[in-house]
Amino acid sequence: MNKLQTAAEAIASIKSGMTIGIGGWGPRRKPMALVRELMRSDVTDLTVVAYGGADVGMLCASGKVKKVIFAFVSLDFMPLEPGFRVARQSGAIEVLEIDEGMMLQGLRAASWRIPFIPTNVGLGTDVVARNPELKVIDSPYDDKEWVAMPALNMDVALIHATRCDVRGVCEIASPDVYMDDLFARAAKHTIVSCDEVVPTEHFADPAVARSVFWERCHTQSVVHIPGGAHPSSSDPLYGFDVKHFKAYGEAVGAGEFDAYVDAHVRGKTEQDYQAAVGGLEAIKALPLPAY
Amino acid sequence: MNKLQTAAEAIASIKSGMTIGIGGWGPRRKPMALVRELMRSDVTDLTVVAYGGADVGMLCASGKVKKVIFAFVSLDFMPLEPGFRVARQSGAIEVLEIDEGMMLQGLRAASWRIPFIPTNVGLGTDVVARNPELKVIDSPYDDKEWVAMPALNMDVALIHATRCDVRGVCEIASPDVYMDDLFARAAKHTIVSCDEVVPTEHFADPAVARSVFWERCHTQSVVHIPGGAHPSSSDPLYGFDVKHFKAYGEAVGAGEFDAYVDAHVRGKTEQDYQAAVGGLEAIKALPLPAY
Amino acid sequence: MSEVASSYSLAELMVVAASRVFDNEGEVLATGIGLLPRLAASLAMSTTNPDLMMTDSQSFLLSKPNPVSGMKSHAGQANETWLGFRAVFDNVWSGKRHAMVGPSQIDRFGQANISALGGTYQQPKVQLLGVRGFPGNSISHGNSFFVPKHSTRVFVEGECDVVGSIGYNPDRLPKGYSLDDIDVRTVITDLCVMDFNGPNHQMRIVSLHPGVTEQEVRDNTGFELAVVDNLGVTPAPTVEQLAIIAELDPMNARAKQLKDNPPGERRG
Amino acid sequence: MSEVASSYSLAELMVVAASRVFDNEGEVLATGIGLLPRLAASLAMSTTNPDLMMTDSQSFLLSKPNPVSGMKSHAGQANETWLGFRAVFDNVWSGKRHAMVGPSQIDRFGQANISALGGTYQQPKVQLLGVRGFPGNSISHGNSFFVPKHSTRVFVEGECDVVGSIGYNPDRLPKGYSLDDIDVRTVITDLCVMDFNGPNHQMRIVSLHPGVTEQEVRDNTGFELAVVDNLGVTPAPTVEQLAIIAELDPMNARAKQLKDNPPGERRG
Repeated sequence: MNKLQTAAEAIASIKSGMTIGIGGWGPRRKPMALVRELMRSDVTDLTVVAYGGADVGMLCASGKVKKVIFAFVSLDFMPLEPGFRVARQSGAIEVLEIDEGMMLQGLRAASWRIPFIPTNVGLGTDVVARNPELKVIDSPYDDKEWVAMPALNMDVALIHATRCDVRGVCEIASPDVYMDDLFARAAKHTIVSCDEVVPTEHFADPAVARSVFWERCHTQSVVHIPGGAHPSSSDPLYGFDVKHFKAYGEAVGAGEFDAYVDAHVRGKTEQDYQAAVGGLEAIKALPLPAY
Repeated sequence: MNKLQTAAEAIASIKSGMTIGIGGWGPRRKPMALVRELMRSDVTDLTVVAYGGADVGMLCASGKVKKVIFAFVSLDFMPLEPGFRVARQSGAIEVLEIDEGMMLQGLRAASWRIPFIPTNVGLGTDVVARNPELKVIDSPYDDKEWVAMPALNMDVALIHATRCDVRGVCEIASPDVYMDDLFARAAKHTIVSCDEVVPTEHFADPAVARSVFWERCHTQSVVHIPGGAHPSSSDPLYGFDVKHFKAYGEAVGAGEFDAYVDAHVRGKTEQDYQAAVGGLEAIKALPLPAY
Repeated sequence: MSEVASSYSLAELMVVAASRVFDNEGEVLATGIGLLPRLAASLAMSTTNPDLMMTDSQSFLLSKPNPVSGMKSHAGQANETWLGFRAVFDNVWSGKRHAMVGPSQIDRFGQANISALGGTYQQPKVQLLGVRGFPGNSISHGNSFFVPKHSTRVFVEGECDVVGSIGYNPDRLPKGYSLDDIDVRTVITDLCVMDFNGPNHQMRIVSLHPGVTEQEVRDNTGFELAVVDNLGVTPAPTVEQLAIIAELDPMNARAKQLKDNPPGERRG
Repeated sequence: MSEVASSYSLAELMVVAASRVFDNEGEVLATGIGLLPRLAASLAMSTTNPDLMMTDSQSFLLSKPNPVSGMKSHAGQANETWLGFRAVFDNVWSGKRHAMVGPSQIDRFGQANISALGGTYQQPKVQLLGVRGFPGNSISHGNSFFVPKHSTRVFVEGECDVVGSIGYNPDRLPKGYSLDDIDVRTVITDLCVMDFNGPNHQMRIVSLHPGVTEQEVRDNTGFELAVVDNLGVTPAPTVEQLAIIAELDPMNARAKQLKDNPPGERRG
């Protein structure tokens, strides 16, 4: 089965009102080219589940989002994500704000097709107090109360991988897969963008096969976009683009997100985008951050 | 902190009536030298949690076991584990018989300090019907019933690793860690036998550090026993000993387990044991199975 | 289409019949427990359904099935994805799997047993393996059965001594489930092919192996069976299928799986 | 014991005071969020508690802490165990961790906020990060706070605008819990060291930094504080501690963390 598609073909599977999950973490390994394609579409009213960065911020700022399920939206070196911040402060979006680990359990529950996983995380905090959709239950085995963290089921997941074959085998060569495998398993339909398309034989090396974290049956669409995580990172191939994130932040801060979109997204191809940010070679030259 | 101990020192932490978990799977990477040390002790009334092989069989046959929590006890190429079979057929042991995946969730629940994980596994089968200690609950999010698979909390876990440092950093070089990390996390006290003790610098290579599946804080005791998994395998160092397993099976079948124990365990050191099975070089020469 | 083989063993007939359960499965993990079921899954992946997924019976999914005999080492195999034992359960619970297993007992509900026989639950007469993954498989994904010796010992009159997998038993149906949520597929035996598409999910004869009579099947089954309209004969392997089977089993281990390796055509 | 340093910055005093929270922790993951807390954890691991565990802020536990400044690459660091973000939660829930974080608000119950300020929950005046891992950290393991600017904006009069971490608030105590199950440890600010060991877990001044008065602390705190018996001065760093700090922070990034990098001794 050949699952190779263009970004536009792949994103056409996303309909208004759907729940979408986005892999990566903050400014790291986000499927930003897919996000840009989604910004170009006429889809609205999305519920977005993510360890959020500019993916969430830009979708919010573009008016695509009805609700965000999040523990944070942050670019780390820029702690406050500009697009998300503006959307929240305008009261434009609903939220389900949960702990990072609760999100992990919600993804696991969805991937295992179970309704919830009990946790004490959230008890005593506004996570439970402000979100009546999170139920608190008794356990048949003790006398405590537990939050029943619900499955974060989703219609579509967007993920950026290092390398894929056309059948949907996906290698995450980065030191951390984050929760991407769980997004892939939790979604009915998973779209993976990747920096490189490789022949199946690439995975025969056991060390490479160990960096494949979900079976190909959980990947429905493969989109080949070298540099497609930009401005986020795709470790080990390139780091995130601090300058670009800052420019995006300044645009939003000045009320000029629309100008950013006009310059980078609206009516532009991914090639236009990459040309505007210095070209693929410039992206590949972005250094990996060291902490 | 130097956690290096002899097998006898390590096993002294196990008391009668405790619940112990044993890592590995069937005939693979079982901490058999630690099991032999436990057979030499005067400990009784153990509850044993394992993906069982000869570890469970020999402890049952030695009268150490009150209850077995299991999905199977098998040596794969010898589907029926002899010691366990005799114990079950004599009615000598209590059981909690669960699905392999339920055991996984029970280990996860224990490692996460939560009371249970819901699952539909076991519904409609004798796993639920014959084990009233497994509670069936309602979900606050749907109208189905769910088995609340309880946490498999344990006092002590026994694990066999490929390589450790004296601080308890443990490398599993085998292609599968099985559930060993979960046993280590689920137990209050974890004893790890290993084929090799290495300096901490051994783990600096990221590829090696990725084969370390739990933090050293979850390892309390490190026991250096080259060949210590015999007669089970320690992939990639050596395969399991088909001939030895068969001889053990024949001894049990002939009602002569006591003779096996006299020849290999009782009053014997691990050096005696290894000499009796052909020496460490013979163990290291056991081929890895290919399927 | 390749031409029908003129001569083939019963084991080969059963493998080909068993391989058909995977034809229209799409991209699922095909797990055959035992040499013949594994050969069946391998045949399907090599012919009718290249989208199938299979493991090395250890830790990796393979893009090309390993031979079922003559393997000296796993080095050089066509790994494609790490799938250690814990990851298999992620797959099971996703439903993207079809397992073919060989239970010791199967009852009229399609419930199965590999746990223990006779005696009491506390003290069985014969301890077998334990329930293993049967409960999870049976409630999560499609399951087929492979029975090398069709007899009333396997197809028992009452319920299984230990019910390890959920079937079409209304008395055991969990709250919130209907019988249609259960997915027991096909049964391949040395006599016939059956499924559970009779009235009210009754077990049903779908085809008889060459030379086998309906009565012979009934005599060796502990409960009533439905029969498909226009009951036919299980299709013989093609020359091409036999060639691929021989490639997948170069040491002819399949010849040792059934007692005396009977021919596929038992007539005359 | 090394001799006391004659000159040191306030940042260095705070780092040394903060490092003490890890002294008797045994083998736990020490997580300092922000440069000075991370430096504090690194100092403890390099001196009083070599059993501590620390990460590279990415994917690995290290057997030796990385420098907090001047890192050009993670190549060659002293990895010891993979600890990707998901594995951190395994650690958190095991309780084998002590985190030191810098909340935007802390209230008299030790509840903390990094989520949002002002307005309503639906429309906050200032959106911050979100609760991140605060709920899980606070109910799972010991937590300390690091506050670079002690003020009534941080130590708020009422409850936090968004309560992100559980504290000693009887009205929010979950069923089956007692206040003693909560473990908020030490608060390090630019004025003093505090804990929650006052009557009924009241926040309590433990030591004042050199030149700081008790009244100054009270004036900058939105609620009543208890005071330890025999209130003393926060111990100054030793020469050895300063040397190790300098080694762990070769680019002197610590000098840029507090406005104008004030000296540790504010007397005179």
